[in-house]
Amino acid sequence: MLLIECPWCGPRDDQDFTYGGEAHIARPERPEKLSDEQWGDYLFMRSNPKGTHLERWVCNGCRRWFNVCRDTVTDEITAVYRMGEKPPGAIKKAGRKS
Amino acid sequence: MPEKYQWQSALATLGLEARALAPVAEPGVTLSERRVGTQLVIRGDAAEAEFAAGVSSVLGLDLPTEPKTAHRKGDRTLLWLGPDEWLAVVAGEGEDRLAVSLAEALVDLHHAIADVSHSRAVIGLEGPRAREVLMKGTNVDLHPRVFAEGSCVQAHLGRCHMLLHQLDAAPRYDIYVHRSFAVYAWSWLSDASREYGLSIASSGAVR
Amino acid sequence: MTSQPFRRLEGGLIDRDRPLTFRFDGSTFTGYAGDTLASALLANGVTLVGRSFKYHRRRGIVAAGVEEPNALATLREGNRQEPNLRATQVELFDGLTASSQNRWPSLDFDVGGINNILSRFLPAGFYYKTFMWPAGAWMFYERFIRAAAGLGKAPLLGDPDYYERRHAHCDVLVVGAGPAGLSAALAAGRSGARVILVDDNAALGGSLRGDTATINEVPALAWVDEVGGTLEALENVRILTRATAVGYYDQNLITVCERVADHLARPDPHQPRQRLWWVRAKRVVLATGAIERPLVFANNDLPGVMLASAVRTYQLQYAVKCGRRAVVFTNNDSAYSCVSALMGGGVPVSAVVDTRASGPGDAARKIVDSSGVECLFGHAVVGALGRQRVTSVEVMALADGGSRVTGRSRVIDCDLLCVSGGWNPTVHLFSQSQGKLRYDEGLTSFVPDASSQAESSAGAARGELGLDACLRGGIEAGAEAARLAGFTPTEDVEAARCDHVDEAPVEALWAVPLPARRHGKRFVDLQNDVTAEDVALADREGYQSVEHLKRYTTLGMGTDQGRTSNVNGLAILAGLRDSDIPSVGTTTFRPPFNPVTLGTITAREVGADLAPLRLSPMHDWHAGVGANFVTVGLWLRTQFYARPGEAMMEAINREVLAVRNAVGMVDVSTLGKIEIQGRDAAEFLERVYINRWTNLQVGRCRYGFMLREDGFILDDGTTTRVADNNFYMTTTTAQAGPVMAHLEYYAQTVWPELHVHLTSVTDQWAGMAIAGPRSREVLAAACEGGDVGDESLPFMGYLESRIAGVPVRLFRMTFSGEMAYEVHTPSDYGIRVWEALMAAGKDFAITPYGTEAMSVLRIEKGHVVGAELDGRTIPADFGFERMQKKDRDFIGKRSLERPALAYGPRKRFVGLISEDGRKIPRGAQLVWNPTAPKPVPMLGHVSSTCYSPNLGNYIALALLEDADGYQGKLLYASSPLTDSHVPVRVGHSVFIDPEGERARG
Amino acid sequence: MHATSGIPIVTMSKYSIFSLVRNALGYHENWPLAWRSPEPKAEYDVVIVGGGGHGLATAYYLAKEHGIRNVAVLEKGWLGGGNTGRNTTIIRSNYLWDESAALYEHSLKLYEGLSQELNFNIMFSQRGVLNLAHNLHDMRELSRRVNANRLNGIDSEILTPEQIKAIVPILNTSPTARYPVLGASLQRRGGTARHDAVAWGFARGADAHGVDIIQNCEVTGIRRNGARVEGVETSRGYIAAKKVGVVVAGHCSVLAGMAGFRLPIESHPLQALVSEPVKPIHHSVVMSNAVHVYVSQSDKGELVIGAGIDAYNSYAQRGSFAVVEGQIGALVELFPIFSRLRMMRQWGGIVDVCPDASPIIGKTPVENLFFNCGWGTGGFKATPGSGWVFAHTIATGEPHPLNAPFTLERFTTGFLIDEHGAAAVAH
Repeated sequence: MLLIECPWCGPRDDQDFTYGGEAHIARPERPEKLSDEQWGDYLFMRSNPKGTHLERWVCNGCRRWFNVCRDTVTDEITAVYRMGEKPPGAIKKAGRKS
Repeated sequence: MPEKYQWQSALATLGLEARALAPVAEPGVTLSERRVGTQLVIRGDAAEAEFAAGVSSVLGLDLPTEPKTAHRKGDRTLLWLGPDEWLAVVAGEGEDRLAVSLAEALVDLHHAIADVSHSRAVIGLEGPRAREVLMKGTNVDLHPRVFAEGSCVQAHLGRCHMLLHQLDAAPRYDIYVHRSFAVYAWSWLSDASREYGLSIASSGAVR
Repeated sequence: MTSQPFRRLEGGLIDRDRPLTFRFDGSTFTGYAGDTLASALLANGVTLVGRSFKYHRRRGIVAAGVEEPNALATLREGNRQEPNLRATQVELFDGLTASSQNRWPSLDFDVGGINNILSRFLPAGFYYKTFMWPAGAWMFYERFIRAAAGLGKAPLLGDPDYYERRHAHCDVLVVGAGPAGLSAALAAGRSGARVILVDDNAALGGSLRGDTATINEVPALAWVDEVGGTLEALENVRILTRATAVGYYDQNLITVCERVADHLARPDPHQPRQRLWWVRAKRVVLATGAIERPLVFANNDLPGVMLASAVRTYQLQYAVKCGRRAVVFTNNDSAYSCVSALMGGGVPVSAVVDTRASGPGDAARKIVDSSGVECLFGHAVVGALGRQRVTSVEVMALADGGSRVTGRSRVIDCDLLCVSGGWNPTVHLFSQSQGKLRYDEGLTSFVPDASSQAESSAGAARGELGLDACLRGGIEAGAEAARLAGFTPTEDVEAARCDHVDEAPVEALWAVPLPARRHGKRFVDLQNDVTAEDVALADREGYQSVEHLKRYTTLGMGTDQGRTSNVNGLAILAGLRDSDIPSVGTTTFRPPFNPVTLGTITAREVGADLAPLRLSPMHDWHAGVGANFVTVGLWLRTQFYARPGEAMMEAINREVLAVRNAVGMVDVSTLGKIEIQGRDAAEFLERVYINRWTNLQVGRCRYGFMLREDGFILDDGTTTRVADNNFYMTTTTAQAGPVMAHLEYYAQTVWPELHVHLTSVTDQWAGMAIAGPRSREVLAAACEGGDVGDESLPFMGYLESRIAGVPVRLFRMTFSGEMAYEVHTPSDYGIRVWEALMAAGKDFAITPYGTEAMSVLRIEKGHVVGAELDGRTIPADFGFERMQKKDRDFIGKRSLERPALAYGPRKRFVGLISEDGRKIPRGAQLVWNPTAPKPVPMLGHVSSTCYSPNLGNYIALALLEDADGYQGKLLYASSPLTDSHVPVRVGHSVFIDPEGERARG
Repeated sequence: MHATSGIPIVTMSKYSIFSLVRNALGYHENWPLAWRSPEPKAEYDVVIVGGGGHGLATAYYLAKEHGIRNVAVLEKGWLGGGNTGRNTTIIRSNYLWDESAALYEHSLKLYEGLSQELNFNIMFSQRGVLNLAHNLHDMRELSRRVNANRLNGIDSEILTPEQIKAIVPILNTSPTARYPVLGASLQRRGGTARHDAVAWGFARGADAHGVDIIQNCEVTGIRRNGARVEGVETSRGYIAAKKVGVVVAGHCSVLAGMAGFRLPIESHPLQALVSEPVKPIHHSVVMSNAVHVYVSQSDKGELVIGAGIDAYNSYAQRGSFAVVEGQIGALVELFPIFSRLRMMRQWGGIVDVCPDASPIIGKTPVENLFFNCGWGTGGFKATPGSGWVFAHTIATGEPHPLNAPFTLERFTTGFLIDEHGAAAVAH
């Protein structure tokens, strides 16, 4: 069972958090300008990487959303950072195709 | 209509006053229904000096900015709920005017005040085995080295959500649960306590 | 009642002053406090304890601990019956009843024994090759196979005991309280770290409990007691005995099953039977010891063939002689201490058969030299002889590095054969923690290699088998763990001293070859009856991956998880494939290390506590008048209020008519309520709702739809502008949680720049809807001051007032289609206000109604609920496309423009009226011709259906393709389930007052 | 017995009671290999990536139904080592939507003859699958689904608590239970099969038709020539292929990445466990979606228990113990007598979940590269049907009508096949 460190409440079992999926998927500024393909991509397409994954969780204690960098193979959590912050230097967003 | 209906707490249905009459020898745990008074959720930016000052001017308590801590003076408590969220609990003097005074103090600051006095029921839990009982239902570390007098935390208790506040080293705890879950929380706590000997204390006069 | 013929007169750790009586298979025996069921049975000379899984062969006790494959018994009776317990782990208590398993009619005469005679035709995986004809006959054969399989019987009654969960946190968790574990706990505990020490057994000491060694110049057990005392005295150390660490999960979560009351006939009142500890540890020290391997030779499953270490433990710890005359068969030195234990305990040893031509090391050699036991080096036991149990063994010389046996065979009489094939470190928890294993040629076993979590192994668990190494390794591991957890180990802690014993290395012999032209069963997995020949067959047929071997032969799949068989099987496979063991690999060990009662995993979250029941503030009132309740999500709500002698439908119809013709009141406290505050509150609503909000005036309410980003409806509800920057949102009961989460997500992660604060106030407010033509009069009578007429409280208006002296929020909105109001008041006043309204409504015959009547009223009015908003519908399906803002974005807008949602053939919302007055079946599908050949084309489905007392007919709401095309037409509401196909007329979804005049009054 | 296919078997010694006896007399020393372990050839007409049940079935039907024999199945580990060997083996076809129902029903029909077809006993046991309803909402959804099933010609019925009690006497049907049992749907033709046997049977059958099954061969890259696939890089060298079919539950996003596109899929842990073996006590399959637990009893006597998926992405093949705890709580509530039985072994698999909980079977942005993925928790029951339609799609280059709706494009157009409604994508 994951031990996740809420930036405010500290470490807790994963059952005290809710998962929010892949992080840094910005909602398009002007959705109406997007093609169906682009919009479908935003809605559904995910990198789902085997390895480093940047993801969102919300703490069921303080109810704050934040970002987690976790290895999806080892479940090791290498970083936790707040909404709006950039992932810590070394970490690249995995799986992204341009 | 029977008088008991005129004002009815979430736990009234359990008839706790009657149960409190039966004393238990050397209880490991004592449970009680607590009447804490007015509860307000206060939202705002702790970094704004005026905000912190405004709140403490009304409550006479410093704004706890350290996560999972509470400040308490007499029957006034200010608990940290989140980086921009607090719960003010005030009984007695000034209780009814609290929301208004706060709104005045914080006017033209980005803030929010919500009256949640009826949102949560409060269960008092104390006794030498009180910590053992809680550790059956929550995975938060309550060891005195990390959770002591003045600590508070929001976590799950069994299958419901609680706001836990440690009042002293006895240890004595206040457990805030959402009103509609109060009966569940109470029976969960009393079941979990039987192993250690449970006594039920009177909640004192109905307010 | 027999005496205990095999019990030694003195010695051992049993309490001869506390004799205990117990029953096994109906016979009564006695044992002593401190016995296990196994040691007590052996003391009474009971050697046949079970039948094997597949061939039903006679089996006896092999081991003394968690690795026992054979001695599985059913314990207790009635509602406390529990199957498949290892006799070697069951603490004896007075009155214990146990019975053997997997035999019929009796252990001694078992019909299933026929399988043994037929065993030649039942090789590994035989069932994959037959039972296929005639087609579909498998289920016939399967019945017999199922009946033959399985071990013990499950109880047939509910469990009278209860269980606990206990969360715990510590700096250092030490698993195992043997020499290494005790040393580790001592080093860590002295540093001030929070330490939890867990051990499987009732007392500390582990292997030292059956050992004659001296530590710090005192007997080992004296040292154990001293260290135990020291640890007890440390406030930062918690010791758990009868506690097995069973699961090792991510980030150092270890589950520990504590058997609180299993050693008692029944738990004391309020005492849990078992407690599952969920331990989060900063560091873990695994001091789990090692498990002895058996040797694989013909008939090695005969009762009387036992692990040498077990024989020694029974001899020394339990003062039990496992036989009258022994032979010891080994490939390593450890078994020689068994020789001395046997001789010292009055059991003559006929011979020591050592596969090593060079024999053992000096210490071991001393033992045999002094005792004059015959030693056959470079020899092996090629077969155990005997029918009921071992009566003699056949010994031959080994040749060609153990690849064949040679020379004349010699038969040696004995009724006890002690075998030792080397030792396997107990790496199960380490393996569970995702640590990598390494094969150690010297030890001929797998040992921990790289850790993948904050963990280290110590002592025998890491392959350091010597006592001195265990004591030293334990201290080092404990100190290191404390240091890594942020504590400073004290200087004065140093390893306890004991003599070092020089041992000659173990020499692998994975399976004793069969003499030429001989066949015989050489068991690798005793519990699942897997032989060396089965392993060969799997290899021959291509099941060559270790996992295939396991799955094809069931090797290691038993309740002992292959503790004594995995490595032997693996090595035999490697031999067959001429490859080395590491390249064949090892199987992964999965939790739990030892089987865990389902009850203790569930703990107290059973029955009523499985999930909370949420109660309305007015619950006591409803209960007081005898309401019928129904669960809606976690809530308990009033379904209807039946009067004495009134049937459900009668009550519902009465309640519905009361609302349409006079006035009724329903408890709507369960609606979700959210306060939305801040200067951007209105802008926030614009973005989350499909319709317009910035132009909503203070003191007015508005109905709206909220979509998910994929365009489907998340929820509908009414939101009121209480003040400029303060909105009061209501959601449906079911979606209260999801909507709050949805709004929080967007407020925090998508539009953090907006100044808006959300607070859930669902529990703050009791809510009641008062509906019907007379509702305004009732409200007027109840409200103190302030009129509630059209001017001050128009349709979709909001007003703050007082009822019965307490504050209330009044909303003029309708769900029933009648003139209606919602009254919200702080929850603790709920009953007070409810009763005040009932009193005020007395003269107007106010009628309380429940969810059923509410549902009928809304169906008559064509209002949608969860049945329609099932996560697959969009506003246009209900004719609300006009509500959607054209000029600006909102959540889900772009998705609505995708082909499928914009111009795909969508099912739309319609009303149905029963054509012939028959009930429209629940969940019916709409078809043109119900008797058409299957698959019958389905045009849509009935989402909600009811009897309308106002229309005097059955009506329904449905989603139907080409809805406009079918308007006014006849279709069938088809329910093959109830074999009813009801003709229905398709019409408008609003059955009553389509113009909505009643609501406006 | 393959006369129906019109294609003679290359090599396969028939299994039967007679061959069993014959071999017993030879101490079982003459059994042939169930399948060969050939070295990969330089080129194949079709390369199937993934040696699980779906991949092996695809290869089998390619050879048998379409006569395409120059086929290799590449498995990075051991046959059936993924979800095939980790699932709880439930087979049913009572799905709500026509598209799903048709696909799963086709699969169920194939299962009904599979042991004979493959001459390998997969132990398909049609002991019936019950889906419990615990509240009025469940009952309504159940009725809707069962009615749809029946009109689609799929056997399905709803039982009263009394009828359920008759089939599952040990089920707690007390009206005062926290999750009372108001009713259940029953598909009598549903049941369980031996998961390993399905993989082994298809492997042996495919091998007999000349398919090369290559284990311990991991695909590390997908080589394209412009828009068209031309082969795969593997741990055992490059293998050219005219067509490539990818069936790698738990890794499809990784393979898609190699081919240069993304999928609407997230990989989640799905956990399961077995109890110690006990004598027969539970003869059907009971599922409860409301409390997320399902249970059957294996022929060995173990209770086979499954849970809902873990919420977070993972390739770790293990999940949160809290999920297991919740699942067992529900189980003990439904079956109070299980409280004293013991969990013997728990494990996890990786399930690839689509937003609409329906699979993707068909073409990809890359020519001659086909994907079959996104089965979520429902893959095992679809094994033969999935292989059958995928073989057709690869052989003809066009989807069979049965899998035509299950395109990748539907996530652009919005024509979803939403089997779980309100539980769909949250944001």
